[in-house]
Amino acid sequence: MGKAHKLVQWDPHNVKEKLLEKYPAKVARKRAKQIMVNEAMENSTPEIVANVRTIPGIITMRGCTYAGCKGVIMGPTSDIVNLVHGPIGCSFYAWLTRRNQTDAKNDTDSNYITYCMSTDMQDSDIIFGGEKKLEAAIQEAYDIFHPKAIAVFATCPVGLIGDDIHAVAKKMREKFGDCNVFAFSCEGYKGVSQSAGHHIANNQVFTHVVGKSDTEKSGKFKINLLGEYNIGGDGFEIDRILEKCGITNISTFSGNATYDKFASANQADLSCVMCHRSINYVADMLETKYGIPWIKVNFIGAEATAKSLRKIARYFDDQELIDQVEKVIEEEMPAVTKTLEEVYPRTKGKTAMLFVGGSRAHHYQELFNELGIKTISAGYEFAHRDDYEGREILPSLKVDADSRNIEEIHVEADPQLYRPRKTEEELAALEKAGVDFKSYEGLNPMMPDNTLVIDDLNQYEAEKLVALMKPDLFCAGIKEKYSIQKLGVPMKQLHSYDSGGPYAGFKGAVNFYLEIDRLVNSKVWKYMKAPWQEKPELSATYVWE
Amino acid sequence: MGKAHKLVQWDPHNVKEKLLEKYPAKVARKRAKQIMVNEAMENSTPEIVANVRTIPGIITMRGCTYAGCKGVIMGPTSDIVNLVHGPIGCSFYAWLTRRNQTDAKNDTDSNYITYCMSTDMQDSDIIFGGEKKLEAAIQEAYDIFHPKAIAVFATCPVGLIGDDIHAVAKKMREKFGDCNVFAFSCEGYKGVSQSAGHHIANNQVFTHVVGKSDTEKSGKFKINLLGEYNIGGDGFEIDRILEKCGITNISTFSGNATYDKFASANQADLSCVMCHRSINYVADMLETKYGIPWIKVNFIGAEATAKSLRKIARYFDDQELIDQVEKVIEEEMPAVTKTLEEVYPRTKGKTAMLFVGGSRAHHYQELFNELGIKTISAGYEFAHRDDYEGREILPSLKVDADSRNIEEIHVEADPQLYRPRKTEEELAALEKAGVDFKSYEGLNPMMPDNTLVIDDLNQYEAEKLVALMKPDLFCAGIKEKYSIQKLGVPMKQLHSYDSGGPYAGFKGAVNFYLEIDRLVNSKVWKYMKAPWQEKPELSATYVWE
Amino acid sequence: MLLRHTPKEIKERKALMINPAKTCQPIGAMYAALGIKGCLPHSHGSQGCCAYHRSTLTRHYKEPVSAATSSFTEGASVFGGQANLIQAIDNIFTVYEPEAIAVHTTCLSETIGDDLPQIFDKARKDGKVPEGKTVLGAPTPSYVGSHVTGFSNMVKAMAALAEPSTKKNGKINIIPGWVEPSDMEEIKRLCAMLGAEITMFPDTSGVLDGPLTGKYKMFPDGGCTVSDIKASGSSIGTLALGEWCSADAARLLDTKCKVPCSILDMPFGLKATDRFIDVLRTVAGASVPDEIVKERGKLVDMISDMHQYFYGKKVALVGDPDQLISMTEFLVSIDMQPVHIVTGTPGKKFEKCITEIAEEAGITINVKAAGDMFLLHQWIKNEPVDIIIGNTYCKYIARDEDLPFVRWGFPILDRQGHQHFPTVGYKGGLRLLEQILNALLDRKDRDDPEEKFELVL
Amino acid sequence: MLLRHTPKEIKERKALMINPAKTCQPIGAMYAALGIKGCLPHSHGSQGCCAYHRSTLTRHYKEPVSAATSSFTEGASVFGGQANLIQAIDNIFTVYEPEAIAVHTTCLSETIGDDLPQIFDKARKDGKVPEGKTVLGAPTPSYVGSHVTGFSNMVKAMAALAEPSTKKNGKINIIPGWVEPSDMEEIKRLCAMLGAEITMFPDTSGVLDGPLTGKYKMFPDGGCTVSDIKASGSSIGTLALGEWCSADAARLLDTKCKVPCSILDMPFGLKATDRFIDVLRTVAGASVPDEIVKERGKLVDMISDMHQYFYGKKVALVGDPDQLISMTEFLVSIDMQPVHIVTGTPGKKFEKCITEIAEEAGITINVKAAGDMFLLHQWIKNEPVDIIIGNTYCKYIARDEDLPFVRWGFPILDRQGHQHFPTVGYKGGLRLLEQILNALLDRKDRDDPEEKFELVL
Repeated sequence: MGKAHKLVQWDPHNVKEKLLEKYPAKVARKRAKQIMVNEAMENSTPEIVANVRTIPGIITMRGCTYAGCKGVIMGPTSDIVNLVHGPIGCSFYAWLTRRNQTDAKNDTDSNYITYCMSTDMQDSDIIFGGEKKLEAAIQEAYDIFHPKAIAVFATCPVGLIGDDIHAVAKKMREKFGDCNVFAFSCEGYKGVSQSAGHHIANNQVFTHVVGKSDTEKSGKFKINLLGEYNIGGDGFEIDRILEKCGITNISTFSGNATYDKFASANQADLSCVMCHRSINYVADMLETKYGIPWIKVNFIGAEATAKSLRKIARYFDDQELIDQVEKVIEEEMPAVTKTLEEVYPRTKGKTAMLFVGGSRAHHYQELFNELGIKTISAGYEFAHRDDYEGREILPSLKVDADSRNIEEIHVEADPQLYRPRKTEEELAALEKAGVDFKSYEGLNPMMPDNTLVIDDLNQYEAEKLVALMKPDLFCAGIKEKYSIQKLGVPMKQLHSYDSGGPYAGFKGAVNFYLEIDRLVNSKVWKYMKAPWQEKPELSATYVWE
Repeated sequence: MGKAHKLVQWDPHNVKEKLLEKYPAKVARKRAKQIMVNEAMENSTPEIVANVRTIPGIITMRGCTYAGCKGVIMGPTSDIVNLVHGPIGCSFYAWLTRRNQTDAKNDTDSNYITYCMSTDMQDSDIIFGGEKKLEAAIQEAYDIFHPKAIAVFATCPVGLIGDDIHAVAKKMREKFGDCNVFAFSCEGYKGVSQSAGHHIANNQVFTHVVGKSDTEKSGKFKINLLGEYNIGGDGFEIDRILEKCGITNISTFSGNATYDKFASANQADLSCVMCHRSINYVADMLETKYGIPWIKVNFIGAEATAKSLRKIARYFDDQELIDQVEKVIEEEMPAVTKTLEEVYPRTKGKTAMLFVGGSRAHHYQELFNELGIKTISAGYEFAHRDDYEGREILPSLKVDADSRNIEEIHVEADPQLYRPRKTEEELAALEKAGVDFKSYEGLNPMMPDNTLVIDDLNQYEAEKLVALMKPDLFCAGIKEKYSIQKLGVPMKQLHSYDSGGPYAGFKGAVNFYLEIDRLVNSKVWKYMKAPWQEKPELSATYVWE
Repeated sequence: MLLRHTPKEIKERKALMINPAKTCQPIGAMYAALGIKGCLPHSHGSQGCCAYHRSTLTRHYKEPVSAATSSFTEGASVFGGQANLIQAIDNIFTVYEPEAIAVHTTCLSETIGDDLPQIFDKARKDGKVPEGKTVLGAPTPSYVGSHVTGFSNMVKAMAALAEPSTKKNGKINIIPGWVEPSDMEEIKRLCAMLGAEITMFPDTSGVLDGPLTGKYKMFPDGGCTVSDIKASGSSIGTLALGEWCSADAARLLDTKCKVPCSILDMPFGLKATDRFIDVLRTVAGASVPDEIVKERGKLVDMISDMHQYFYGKKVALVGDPDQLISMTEFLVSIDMQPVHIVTGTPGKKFEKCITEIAEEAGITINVKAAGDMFLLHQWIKNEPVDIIIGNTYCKYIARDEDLPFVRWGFPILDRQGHQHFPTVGYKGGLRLLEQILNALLDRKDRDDPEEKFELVL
Repeated sequence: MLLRHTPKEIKERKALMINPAKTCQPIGAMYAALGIKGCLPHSHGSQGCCAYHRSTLTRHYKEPVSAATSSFTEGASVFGGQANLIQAIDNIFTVYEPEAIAVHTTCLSETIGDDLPQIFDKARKDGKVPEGKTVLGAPTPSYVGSHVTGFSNMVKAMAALAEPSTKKNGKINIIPGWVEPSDMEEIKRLCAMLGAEITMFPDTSGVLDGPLTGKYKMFPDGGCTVSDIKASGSSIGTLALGEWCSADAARLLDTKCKVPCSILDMPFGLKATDRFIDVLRTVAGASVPDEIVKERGKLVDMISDMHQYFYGKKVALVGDPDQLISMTEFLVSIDMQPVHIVTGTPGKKFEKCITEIAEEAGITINVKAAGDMFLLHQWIKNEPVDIIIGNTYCKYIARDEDLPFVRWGFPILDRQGHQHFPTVGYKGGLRLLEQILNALLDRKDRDDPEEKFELVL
C-alpha cells in the first residue's frame, strides 16, 4: 500500500458504523455490542460483550472446544499419548499443526508429539457405539508404546451417541495399573469457542494428574508457569531466563510439559499466569486445594519480562534472588536495546492491529510499544469480558446457557497437601508492595483512546477494517493471513507463528523486533502494480536507443 | 525398435555400398579403404587404412592431439599440476569431463584433479608472445600449491607464435629445484587424432619422469600397468585383484597416477599393456632402456581377466603365485557366473556395434561374447593399422607426413639402470609356454566373419549403419549418444562411461552385465509411438462405459 | 529420532489408527466447492471443522480460503441444525453475496440426522435464497470413507445441478478429480490444443493460485460457473478422471441426463496421459496436434536420457487412490520399483488395481487401503527404499530413515510450487521426473565418496 | 575435501587462471548457430575444438549436437585453412544438405589469419555453395572475450544477413541472448500473448529440447529461418536482451538497415520482466492482457508468501554478465543479499552495473569480471554465504563448504529440467523462487534440531 494512502483520517465511530452497515439488523445489533470504541466516559468504562455465540454464516476466526482442549492445552505435552476418539479428521488436523516444541533430549525419553492417534470411527461405530473400539484402541496404544498416561478426547459424535469415555478410561486405567488413562468430554459443539475446551482440559488435568507425583521436587524458588505453550520455543527462552535467575519452574501448563511435571505442580510455591484466559481455572484450583497463590505475569516484551521477574522476586522476598534478577536483567538488556535502536527508526510511527487469542492481543502490544508502533485496533478471538475489562468485573458476569454446559468442578483444601505459602499478613504486605495477587487488568486499559476493541472479529469486518484504517501490520491467525496480505498489508500470525520465534523473553524481543522490521519494510509491498499500470499511457512514439 | 524389425537380412558389401553412395567421389574413395568387410580371403587377410586424416566437413568422432595428451594421458594424474598454456577453452573442456578417478585418501595428500589451470592467453599474448605469462603462471602455481611437478601443455596458437615452452619449463625447473617442470608440445593441429597426443605424452613422461625416483619399491612380483586410465574406477578394481594375487603394481600409466609412481616405473619387472594404442611407446622404451619385457593384457571381461592374471603368473614362473592366482580366480568367478546366468537369457542373441578408442572396441567384445551378444560392426576412432591387423604388420607400415611430425625419441640401454629381467633362454621358454611378448593381434581376428570393421566412423555412417543393420546396442562416445538413441537404439559410452563402472576385472564384469541388461531391456524403447499413432483411425462412434 | 516409538516389528491393529494417510470427508467437499465460480463453501456442523479445513487448505495453497459454518452449539446439536443453517444462508447471501452456497455436512449434523434438501426447501420458502442464486449440498459424514469421498460427493452434488436436455451442445464434460489448480489449468490447455470444447468442474485454477495485486477478492475469477455446470447435461459425454474422485458424478450425469461417460485414470505419467489424449481425440473427433506429440516425445526422451538413475530404485508411496494408481503405473513404466504403497482411503479395489500393475510388471508390492503412515514406516524399516513420495507428513519418516523425499499429493504444507506447476500431462510428467531425479541425484552427490563425485550425470 | 588446495588467504594472480568462470568464443558461436533453422555450425580450426564444444553442449542438453570442423593438420596450419574449409563446405552441402553453414573461427585460424569472407567468395566462385543455400561466418578468436563474446559475434553475423528495406513489415526483432530453449519458447509465448508479431533469432527451441520418436533429425524443426533473419531488416525495431549477448547485433541492424533498437536486461526476475513487457507493449502498441498481469501477480504473491525464508540470505553467484545482472537485481528485490559475484567474461562495465545495484540497495557486493571460481571460493571462505547459484562446477565448492546450491547458467551437466522449464519471465521467476526455496528449505529440514523440525513452512 503506497505511502500516499497513509494519511487517511478516521473516526472510530464512523468506522464502527461502516463495519455494521451491511449486516442484517439482528446481526448488526449483536455485533454492535462486541465492537467497542475505547474512550473515556464520565464515571464508567465502556463495556464489551464477549464469549457469546458465533453467528452462523458469518465467517469467524474461531475454532471449537476440541481445538481448545486437545489442540491448545494437551497438544503441547510430550510424554502423554493423546488419543482422539472420533472420525479421523479432528485428530488429523491437530497433528503437528501448532508449533509447540518439545525437547525430549535423549532418544530414550518418551515423546509422542509427532504421532497422531485416533479411533477413526466408522459408521458402524456411530450406529452401534464406539466404546468397544475405544477400549481396543487404548489397549493397542498401551501395547505398542507403554506410555505413562493416555489422554482420550471426545469429538462431536461421541457425546451424541453417548459413549461413556470416562468409564472406558477408568476401566483401562485400573486394568493397566502403570498407565494413567483419563478422558476429556470436549465435543466440538460445546461452548462458543476454544475457550470451553481450555476449561475442560484444566479440570481434567487438575483432577487426574496434579498432585499425583510422589517424587520431591527441590529448588529454593519454585513456581508454576501457567498458560505458556512453547510456540516457536517461547517456553524455552523463559525457562532459560528463570534458570539464570535461580528460579525453579516446576511445571509449565502446558508447553513442553510432561506427565510428571503436571503431577508435581502442587509442589510449587507460586503460580505465574501467562495466558489468563486459558488457564486461570487451574491457578485458582491450585490455590484453593494446595494454598499456592498466583500472580499474572507477562514475558512478552523485554520490559514486561523484567517487570514479571521482579514481581516474582518480590513475592519470594529474598534479597539474593532480587539481586540476581537485577543482574540478569542488566546482562540481557544491552542486546535488546542494541537491536531496538537499529530497527526503531524504521518501525516507529507505524500502526498495527491485533486480533488473537485470549491474551496475545494484549501481551504483544508491549512489543509494539517498544517498537514505537501504535495499536489502532485489537480484540480477542475467544476471550471473556474479564480479559477485556479486568477480573474485577467477574462478579458482575452472568453465566449464560452455553457456559453453563461446561462443567465447573468444585475443589476444596486438600486435607494432607494444603499448605498456605504465605500468611494473610504477608500477602497483605506483598499486595501493598505491588504484588497484585489473582489480578488481571485486561486489554482495554492498555489500548490508547479512540481505538477500536473488537471481540470475535470476523473475516468481513477484518477486510473492512484494513480498508478503512490502513494499518501497516495486521496480526491474527493462518486463516486470515492471506486475505489481509492480498490487500498489501503484511500479516503476522500470533497464535502459532507462521515462522520464527521465540518472541518471549529477552531473546524473543530481539527476534520480534527483527521480524516486524522485515515485515513492514519488505520490498515486496511496492511491487503490486506493474509499470504499465502506474503509467498506462502509450507514448505515441517509443524512444529507441 | 520393435522386435518386428529385428529379422532384417543384410549383406556387408551392400551395407558398405550404401554407406558410400552419397559421398563425393574423392571422399567415397578414401572412406572405402577404411571400411572393411571382415572375411576370409585366400592366403591374405583383408587390409584396412587407419590413422589417416579426418575429412574436413565430415562430422567426425575424433578429438585432437591436445585431448590425447592432456585429456587422456596426463589428465588422470593426481599430484601433478597440469597447466595449459593457451586460450581458456582447451583447459576448460578437459576439466573433470573424463571420469578418471583419483583416491588421494587422506586430506594431506596432493590431488589437483579438481583444478583447471590455464594461462588464459589474450590477444596481446598472441601478438607479443606468451612466454612471460607462462613463466609468471608457473611461478604463481608454484607459490600457491608447491607441487612436486608442473606439466605444461601447448594448445594450437602456442606453436604458431613460437613460444618455447620447453625453455620456460627448464628455466623454472632449475629455479625451483624442488619441483619438476616439463612441457608437452601437443598443439591440437598435430597428427590426425588424439593418437599423436598419446605419443607426445609418452615421450615426455618417459624423458622427464621415469627413473627419477630414488626410493626403492619393494614387492616380489612387480609390474607396471600401462594404458589403464581408471575411468569409473576400472583401475581400482584391477589393483584390488592384483593385490589379492600378491602382485605389486608399481605404476599405472596413468590412472590414479602420482609423480612418484611414474618415476619408479623402471623398478618393475614386467610391463602389462592394456591399451596398446595409447601406451605401447612407453612399453617399448621401458624395455630398451631398463630391460623390462612387456606383454599385452586385457582386464575387460572375466575370462580375459583370468587369462591375463595367469599370463603374468606364468611370466614370473613362481608356483606360489600361480596357485594364488588360481585361488583368486576361483573365489571371484562364482559371483560373476551367478549374475551372468541371471541376465544371459535376456541378453543372448542381441547384437552390438562398437566404435571406440584404440582398444576398447576390441576389449569389450570379450564382455559381449560372455553375454551372448554378437558384435556385428566395430572400429576404432584413432587407432593405427596394427591395432586392427596386429603388430606383425608394423614393419610394413609407411610413416606419412602427419606421423612424421610427431617426435620419435630414441632411447638406449641405461648405463646404470639397464637390467634384463630374463635371459634370452628364459624369454624363449616363456614364449613357447604361451607368454607372447611384445605382441598384439589386433581387433580383426576377434571379429566374426562378414562383419564390418570401420575406421574413424563418422556421424553420417553411424546413422546409416544403425538404420541398415538395426543393432540392439551401440557403443561410442558422448557426441554420438543421443543421435543414436533418437533412433530408438540404446547407446553406451565406452570411452568415458556416461555412468556406472567399473567394468574391468571381475566386479566390473558383473557391473557390465547388469548395465547391458538394463540398456537393452529398458521399457522406454517401447514408448516411441503414441497409441493414436499405432491406431490412427477414429472409431466412428466411441464406446462409452 | 522424530518417530522414535515406531517399532520395526509389525503388530496388527484393529482399532487404533496412527499417523493417518487420510482425513475426513468435509475438507474434500470444501476443496471441490471452491471450484465453482462465486461459490462459498459452507460447513454444516460445529465451527471447528470449518476452521480446521480452512487452515489446512490455506497452508497448502498459501492463499485465502473462505468458507462459512453453521457454528452448532450444544442446543443445535440436540434440537437440530435447521435454524442455524437457514440463518447462515441468509447471512451469507446478505453479507458476502456469493452466486452459490455449497453446503456439506459433518459427523455432527449427520449423526443428528439433519436433512439438507428439506432445510434448503425451507430456506427457499422463507425467501432466504435470492432469485437466481444457487444452494447445493452434499452429505459428507466424516465417519465414512475419506477426504476423497467427500470430494467425490460434492462433485456429485454439482452433477445433480445438471439439467437434462434433448439437444446436445457438442461439449465434453471433464471431471478432473482432486488435482491441483495448476493441473486443472494444464488439462484445459491440453483440451484447447486438441480443439475439444469442454466444461470442466470443479475448476480451482484461478481460485487457489491467485495473484498479489493489492485487491482481495473473496470470489476470484476462476471456477466453473453454475450455468456451465447446469449445461453439462447437454454435453455429448463425460470424461471422469479417477474412479474414486469423479466416477459417481459422471454416472449421475449418465442416469440423470443421459450423458454417457468414460472413467479414466488420472493423467499422471506417460501411459495414463496417452490414454486420456487418445480418448479425448476420439470423442472430440479431432486429430492430435504436433505440439502434443512433441510434448509427449520430450517426456519419453527424458525417461531414456536419465534411465540409469531411475532403474530399479525402490519407492515408498503414500497418497490417494486415483493418484497412486497412475503414479505407480508411471514409476513402473520408467523401471523404478514401487515396493510399499499405502492409502488411508478404504477400498479393496485399490489394492487390486495396484496388485494388477505389480503382477504385470512381475514385481511384488506391499499395498494397503485404509492403512496409515505408521504401517508404511514399519514396512520401510523392514524393507528399505531409495526414495519416498507423498505428502508433507512423509518428512518425518524421510528424516528418521534418511530418505530422499519428493513431495506430491495432499497436503503439502512446507514447500511451494505445486499450485503453479502441473504434474498431470506430459509436461507434468517432465516435472515429476525432474523432481524424482533431483531427489535421487542430490543424495548421490551427498553420499558419493570424493573419488567418485561426478561432474557429469 | 575436493578443492583441498584452495587457501583462504587471497594472493593476487596476474597470469594464472584457476577454475575458470568462462570458456572460449567458439562454443558460443556454435550454440547461437544452432538457433538457425537447418543450419550446421562449422568450426574452422583443428578438430579438437569442435569435439569439445559438441561434447559440452551435448552433456548440457542430453541432445545430439551436430557440427563440422575443418580438421586442420599441421600443413593447413602453415599454409592456411582455405583448402580445408572449401572442401568442408562442399562435403557438408553434399552429404548433410543443410540450409546454411555457420562458420566460426578459432584461435588457430585467427592466429594464421584466415579470411572467412575471402574463402566464402572462393567457395561460391568454385560452385561449392548450392543455389539458395547460405554460408555465414563469425570471427571468434578464443583469446578474446569469452563464450559470451562468441555467441554475440555469431548473432551479429546473423544480423549481417538482414536486408535493408524501405517498407516495414510491422514486426519486432527480438534477440534473446544466450538463454535456454525453454526460455526462448517462453519469450515467444509472452510476445504472442501480447499480440506482438516478432522475429526472434537465434531460436534454439525445438532444436535442443527434442522429442524421442524413433527418428533422428540432424536438423530439427526449430530455429529461426534464414529468410526471417534476412527480413529482420524490415522490422520496426529490435529489442536486444542483454548488452553482452545481443547489443552488437541489434546495433548492426540499426546501422545497416536503419532498424532502431533498444537494449534491455535479460528478463530474469520481476523487474527485468516488467521492463521487457512494458517496452514490448509500448513498441507493439498493445495493451498487456490480463493473463500476463495474473502471471506477474502470482510471482509477487510467492515473493510475499515465502519472504521470511529469502530475507537477508547471503548468496554467492557465478555466471555470465547479462544473466548475473538481472539475477542480482531479482535477488535484491526479494530481499536476499548477494555478497560475492564472479564472471569470467572481461569487462569493467559488468562490475559497474553490479555495484550500482548494490549501492541502490545499500549493500556491498564483492564483484569481479575476468575472475574465476578459485577466487569466488576464496571469497566464500572469507565471508560465508547461505547459498550458491551457478553452473555445475559450483558443486565442488558447494560440497566442500556444505552450501545449498541452485544450478543456473551454463553448463549444467548433472541435472535435467533447464531445457524444458524456463527461468525467464514471470513464470520463470516462479521457478527460480521455487528452486531457491527448495535449496534453502531442504537445508533447514536437514539442520533443524528435532524440537524445531517444522511441519508447516
